[in-house]
Amino acid sequence: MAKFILARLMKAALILVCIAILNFLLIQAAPGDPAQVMAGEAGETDAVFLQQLRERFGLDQPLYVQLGRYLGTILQFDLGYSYRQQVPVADLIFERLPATLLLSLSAFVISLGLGTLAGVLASARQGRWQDSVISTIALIFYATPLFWLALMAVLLFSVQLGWLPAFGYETVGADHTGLRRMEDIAAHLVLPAMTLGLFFMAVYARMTRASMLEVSRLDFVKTAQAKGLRPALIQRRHVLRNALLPVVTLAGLQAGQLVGGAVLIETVFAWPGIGRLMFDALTQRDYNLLLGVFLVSAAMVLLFNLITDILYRLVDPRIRVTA
Amino acid sequence: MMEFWNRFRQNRGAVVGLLILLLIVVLAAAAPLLYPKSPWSMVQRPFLAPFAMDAFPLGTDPMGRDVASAVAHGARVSLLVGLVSTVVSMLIGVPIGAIAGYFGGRIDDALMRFTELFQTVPSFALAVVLVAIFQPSLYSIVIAIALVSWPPVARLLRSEVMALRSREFVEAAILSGQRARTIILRQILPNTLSAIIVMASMMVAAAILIESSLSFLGLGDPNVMSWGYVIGAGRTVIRQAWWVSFFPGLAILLTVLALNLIGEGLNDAMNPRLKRRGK
Amino acid sequence: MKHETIAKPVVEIERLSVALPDGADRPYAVDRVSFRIAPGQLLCVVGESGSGKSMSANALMGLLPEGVRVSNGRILLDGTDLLTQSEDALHDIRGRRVAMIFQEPMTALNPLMKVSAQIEEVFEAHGLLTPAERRAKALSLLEEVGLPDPPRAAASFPFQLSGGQRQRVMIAMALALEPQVLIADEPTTALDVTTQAQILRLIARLQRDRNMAVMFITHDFGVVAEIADYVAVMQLGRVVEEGTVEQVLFNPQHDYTRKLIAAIPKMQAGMRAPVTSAPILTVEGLTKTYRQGGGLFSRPREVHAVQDVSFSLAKGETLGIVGESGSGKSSVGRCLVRLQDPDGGRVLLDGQDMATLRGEELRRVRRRMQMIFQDPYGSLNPRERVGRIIASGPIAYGEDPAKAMAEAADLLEMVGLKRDAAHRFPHEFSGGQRQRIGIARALALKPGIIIADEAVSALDVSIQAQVLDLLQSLKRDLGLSLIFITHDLRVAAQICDRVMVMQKGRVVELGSGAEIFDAPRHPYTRSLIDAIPGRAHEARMI
Amino acid sequence: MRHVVSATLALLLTTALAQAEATPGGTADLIVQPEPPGLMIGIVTNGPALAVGGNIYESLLRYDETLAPMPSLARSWEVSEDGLTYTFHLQEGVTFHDGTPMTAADVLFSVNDFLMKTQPRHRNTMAQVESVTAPDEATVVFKLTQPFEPFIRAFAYGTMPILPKHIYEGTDYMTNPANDKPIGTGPFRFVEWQRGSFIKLEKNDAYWDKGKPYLDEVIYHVIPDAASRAVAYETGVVDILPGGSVENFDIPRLTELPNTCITDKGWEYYAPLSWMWLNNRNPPMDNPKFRQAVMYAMDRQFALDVLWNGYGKVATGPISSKTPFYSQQEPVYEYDPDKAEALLDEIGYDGEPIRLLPIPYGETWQRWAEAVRQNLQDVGIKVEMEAADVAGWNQRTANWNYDIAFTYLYQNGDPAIGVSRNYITSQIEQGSPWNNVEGYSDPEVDRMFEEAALAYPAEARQEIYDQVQVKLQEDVPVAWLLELTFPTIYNCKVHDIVTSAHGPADSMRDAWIEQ
Repeated sequence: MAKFILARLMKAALILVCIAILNFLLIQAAPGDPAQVMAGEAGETDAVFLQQLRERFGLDQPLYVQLGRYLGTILQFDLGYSYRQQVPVADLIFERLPATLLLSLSAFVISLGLGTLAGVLASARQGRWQDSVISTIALIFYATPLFWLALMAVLLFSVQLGWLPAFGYETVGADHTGLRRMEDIAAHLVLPAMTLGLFFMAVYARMTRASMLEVSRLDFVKTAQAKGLRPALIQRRHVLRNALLPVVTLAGLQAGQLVGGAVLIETVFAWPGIGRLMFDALTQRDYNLLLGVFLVSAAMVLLFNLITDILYRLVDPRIRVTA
Repeated sequence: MMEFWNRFRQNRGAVVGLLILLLIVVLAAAAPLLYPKSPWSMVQRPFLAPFAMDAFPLGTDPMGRDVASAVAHGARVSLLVGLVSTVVSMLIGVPIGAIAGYFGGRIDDALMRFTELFQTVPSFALAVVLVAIFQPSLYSIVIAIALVSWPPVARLLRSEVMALRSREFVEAAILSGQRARTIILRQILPNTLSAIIVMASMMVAAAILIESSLSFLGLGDPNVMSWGYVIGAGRTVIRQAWWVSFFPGLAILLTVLALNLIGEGLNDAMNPRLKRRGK
Repeated sequence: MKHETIAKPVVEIERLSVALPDGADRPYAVDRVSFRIAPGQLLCVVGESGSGKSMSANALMGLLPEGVRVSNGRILLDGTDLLTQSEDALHDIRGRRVAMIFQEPMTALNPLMKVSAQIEEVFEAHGLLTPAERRAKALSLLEEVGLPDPPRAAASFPFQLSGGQRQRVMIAMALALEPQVLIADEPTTALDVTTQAQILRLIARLQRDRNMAVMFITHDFGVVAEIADYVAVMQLGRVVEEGTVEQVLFNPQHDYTRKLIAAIPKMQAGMRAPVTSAPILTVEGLTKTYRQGGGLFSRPREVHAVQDVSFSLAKGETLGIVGESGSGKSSVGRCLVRLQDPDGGRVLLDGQDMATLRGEELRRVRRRMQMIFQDPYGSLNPRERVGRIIASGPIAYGEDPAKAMAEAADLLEMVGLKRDAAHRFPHEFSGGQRQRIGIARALALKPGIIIADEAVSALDVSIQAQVLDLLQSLKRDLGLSLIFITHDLRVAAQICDRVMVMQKGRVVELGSGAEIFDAPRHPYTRSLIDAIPGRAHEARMI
Repeated sequence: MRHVVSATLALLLTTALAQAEATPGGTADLIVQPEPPGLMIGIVTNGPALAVGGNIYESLLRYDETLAPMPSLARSWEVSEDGLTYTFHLQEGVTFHDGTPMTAADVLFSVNDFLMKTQPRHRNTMAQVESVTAPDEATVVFKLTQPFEPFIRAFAYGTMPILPKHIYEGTDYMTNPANDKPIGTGPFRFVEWQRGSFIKLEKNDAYWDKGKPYLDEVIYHVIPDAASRAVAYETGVVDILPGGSVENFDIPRLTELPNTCITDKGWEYYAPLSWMWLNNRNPPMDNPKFRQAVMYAMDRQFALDVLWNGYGKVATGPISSKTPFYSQQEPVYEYDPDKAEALLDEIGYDGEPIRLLPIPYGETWQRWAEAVRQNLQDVGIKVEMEAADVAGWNQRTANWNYDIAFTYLYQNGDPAIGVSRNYITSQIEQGSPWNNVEGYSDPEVDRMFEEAALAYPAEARQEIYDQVQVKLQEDVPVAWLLELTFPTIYNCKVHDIVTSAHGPADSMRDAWIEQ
């Protein structure tokens, strides 16, 4: 197992370096540079000012020098400085990381929990009205634009009903501490986590249902029936465990994607997360910050993939030997 | 073919999906006839509520533009973007997956590492960056959607081709002297068609969603009226004029729903494995 | 060993009909079938695929697939009609009074659960024993079914066991609650012949010891001869003939039964004149090793599939390669035609070494050696028309397409199909017909050598016989050399001039059919031959 | 129209309530949009930085809504008869937030040293200055090389903030750690900045203007989505929506909420004026008749009413009516599509497509570009809309890679500072989106702007500016759109948020909350 993890980590490092290089080059294709953006915002500029900015950011160097320098810094586990904010990129990212992790993991837990539950229910009642209702709802969530759903949720729960805060991570200025603060954050978390979770919930529900039905047709289920096991036990012990294997794979893929993939939800709910940081860095051409966000979210993806694989190896004895 | 249709027909959802999609396609095709004026033209007072005037059943937006016209013309764009970007991602994903699956070994390794690179960066974030970098236009949107959507295609194709590669009819083709290209094109790809079609129908749906999300973030092509654009334009006024984003949102929902229903129907119809029969 | 029993039957099936859903190829899977089994009696239900034999077993178990239902009749277990029992009562009966084992030991066990847990579950399902007792019982059951090292087996996952061991686990599971009735649905079909013999012996022993009623479903008359007390022959959902083994096997009355028995290849090599013509193919020291896995840190696992195999094939000769699964027989065939690249050795085809050729050269030489595959369903591209399937070889070598298509039609006639078959798709044909198409395809390139890899193994016996006849006559007419790879010694005996026996990648014996089958020298060859079911009774079957 | 009336009413109401007694205490919650890159406004001078930084830093003067100077760090000042010497007397007892007293030395350091290195606009202003000296700790004297009437309006906090010498002297200004914890003399002190979330300031107890500020805390919220910002106001999380915080479409709805006030004051100094760059280098924009056609084709009143809720004014020419030296001159361009078509016929416009580049500052601007596109297409000009984000827009305009491009610029209190830069030949230089981007060049205009800048006193300048406006309005180097104003929406319990020509951005020093 240790060998396996080590090998995977080395592969991950290689992928990260490739991503850094590719994205570095990709970003160069964007029109404008951070100096121009900052000069533009200043409302007044001249050649001296631009030159000052570019020198400061090292943008006056040839591209390969810049790339070399960048790779040099990331190989020292440093993400460099944000051009625009003059703060280490790592600080900016790690400042946002807890919020992002909180949001995405809550959404993840909600979607995985409710989704598989709904999927199991639907498959158990296959062809009956419960199945139809769950499948239809899942399909609708699956087809609904996420941001639209988010806006509707704000309209209903915050503006109309006033039950939940509409945006943000916590009530600013309230200076809550301890339990109060946790309650406050939890209240802020409900809407974004739910809306973000709903789509994936639909995905998991559909997948679990399909997988359950598929596994139900396998021979060993018949064996279990022949043993005289009650249907509920067969479902739980034999079908569910096998049916969850593909769900685990998907969950791993999506847990990784959630970290950097919540741009829309973070925007609508003003959630101070990584996704928004990326979007801002992008429009501000804050190259180092953008690359940093990409690297961190890619690292998250790889990390979750690794966790998935480890889980998979724990759950499925076959992998342990053959892989 | 008839048999296929019969099997497809048994899935009620799929038939409903097909009807919805047909309706939307007809709407898209007839848009220039139904609404000959540009959907951008300001034809009535702003914020006209739906059903307030017979000529404007879906009301007008904050600029006094006809929402119904926007929905009709938007259908063209959304369907086009969905379709073209799916085709493009197929054009990337199918060859990569087929080559990786057929030749295996190092070629497979290299291609799959390459695919992984694209899968490691969160896909919507990558789409946002690509569109922003190449500046929003139909081309950049289609390319961006295609670039983030092809890896699953490649993976699907790879696994399908790998499975087919060891099938006896492919080995027979190798023995009968057919070359790799012929074998891939004539023997293998036709057998992956059903999987590709099912995936494609789902991907068109996903592409429409991505396009609308990009527009929501202000990354749409400003020259075309797509559903995503209309929602993006209507979202700031969603409380004064819910209808502006509601109707195109509904249109997206229905289209995506229809495509997914059709995809499922196709999957059932093309996958005889699910047709259970006694021994 | 066979004993007429006068005991009261424990299972009585009376005029049972099982209806198929609308749109199936026939209305009833099982049509007014009746039979009875007494304690200590073994009933073999025999028939070809689609005869309804499995469906009757499933009906008895109350486990019919969805959409399929019993439309008529009674299933009496100790006098109570199972069809009128509640679902709850049935749960109680399953596993406790009626148990079942299946054909595929690979898929019939839950891959994620340890063996012991899967056996213990049987007790749990019926609320018996404490967990510790269950564990102890599971262990003793594993011991009883003859698994080596039962504690280790108990702690294993199914994939860690061999096919035969898994089937033993299935049997242990079925026996856990000492059921009155055991249903065995083709339990040995997926197993090698030596393993099959062991499992058959095991079932027979357990049946005797526990005085169980056994319903044994099989397609193999050899197996029937080996273990049955009583036989029912089914065809298209009906029982066409039933009786004791004596009656049915040795004195069949029904035409269908006679036909089936006649089709069984006889285990007689017969006296053939040795083929003396010059060798067309010479294989020297062929070696193939598979490497699995292996990455940055782990060494790949190696499987020596073919080790130092040498033989030659004369023009017009039929060479049989026999062995159990994993013996390397198929790998030899695939290395010859270079579907796999051998790691060492030479394959001399008319003096040219095929083992090292590449690209265009390989392509040119390879057309002289063609292959017939095992799976009639997998070996034809479902999306190509039959004519095109046959003609694509010649076309690939530059033949004019129109001419190639005409020749394809000729070939179809030659293999006993109609010319217009060329315009149809493979799925419109039966398994036997498809195998004929496969033969036509192999012939299209006018090869000198044909390698038939388990070419008749997937076919029902009656079809099998026809295809073998076809191969024989084609070989004679066209002067072909044939390499016939099979696990079935009867088939090999019937058509091979010489036979090569393989075990674990090595050749253990090579000789004429008569030498191998009548006077085997190697103990492994002997054990293979001894394991063939029904061999002792062969002479008495017509 | 209704909006304008209600706005006027609201204004009256505020004025009336302003008479009430100010009560100390409370927290003001505002929006800052977008999140500023930094708060050290000696280095970062974009709008959001100035909006927050205005509470922390001060300059020598403030300006009232007619742009007349008011005391700030300078208690009083004199300008010599010849207009060459400006003498400022500093307030007494001013300390920086770290307790160090602010003296003339800090002023000299800021003016002569720090800002010369960091701010291009300051470098421009100082081109007119011969020397800056401090005769004593509380006096600063600026000597000019020639009379420069606009100079008195150059002492705003945004252009000349007074920075602490003891912290910056001898360090690298750009990377000084104090930039993250800004220290000024302003009414509020920096407390905390949670990036992506909020910036928190607290009352400066040692503020020199005794009794002020009234508020205990000022919190600027960062909420990136316009709709969410509106919700933030509705749910009471924020009390003040400074101009530009919410989409214009939302303004009418928000103003109808109970207890909501709105003011469009506080934009007099910047006097933002919007126009479209017409790239004079490319045909057919090189033809004045085509440019005039563009002016006639546009329904600017529609844009004002629908997109800007009637706040603002249709621009007549290069100078905003809020800026000194504005005068109403002919020709003015009314919406007249027929005339536009006639002009296009006259020059034989062949339907060659024109690229239109909107400015990526949000919904309203995008909608506006769409409306203009429709206007232009209606008279037969073929338009292709392009899309660019802020960086892309900056690059395209700064490098002249456009046909027609939206923009808006601040006039910064004087045509010599904020207007001439867009029309004179010497300002044609690639790399800046704020100079003569359209490439218009006319020796006479160059001469007039030069003379007008240096003429003294004001009356002499007015005469020349009258002529310049006529000339430019005839030539239409750019297509002027609207004089903009970004109204501030706020809860009526908050008072006195606009007390200068810089509006709420100038600090919350006078604001107070009804208890």
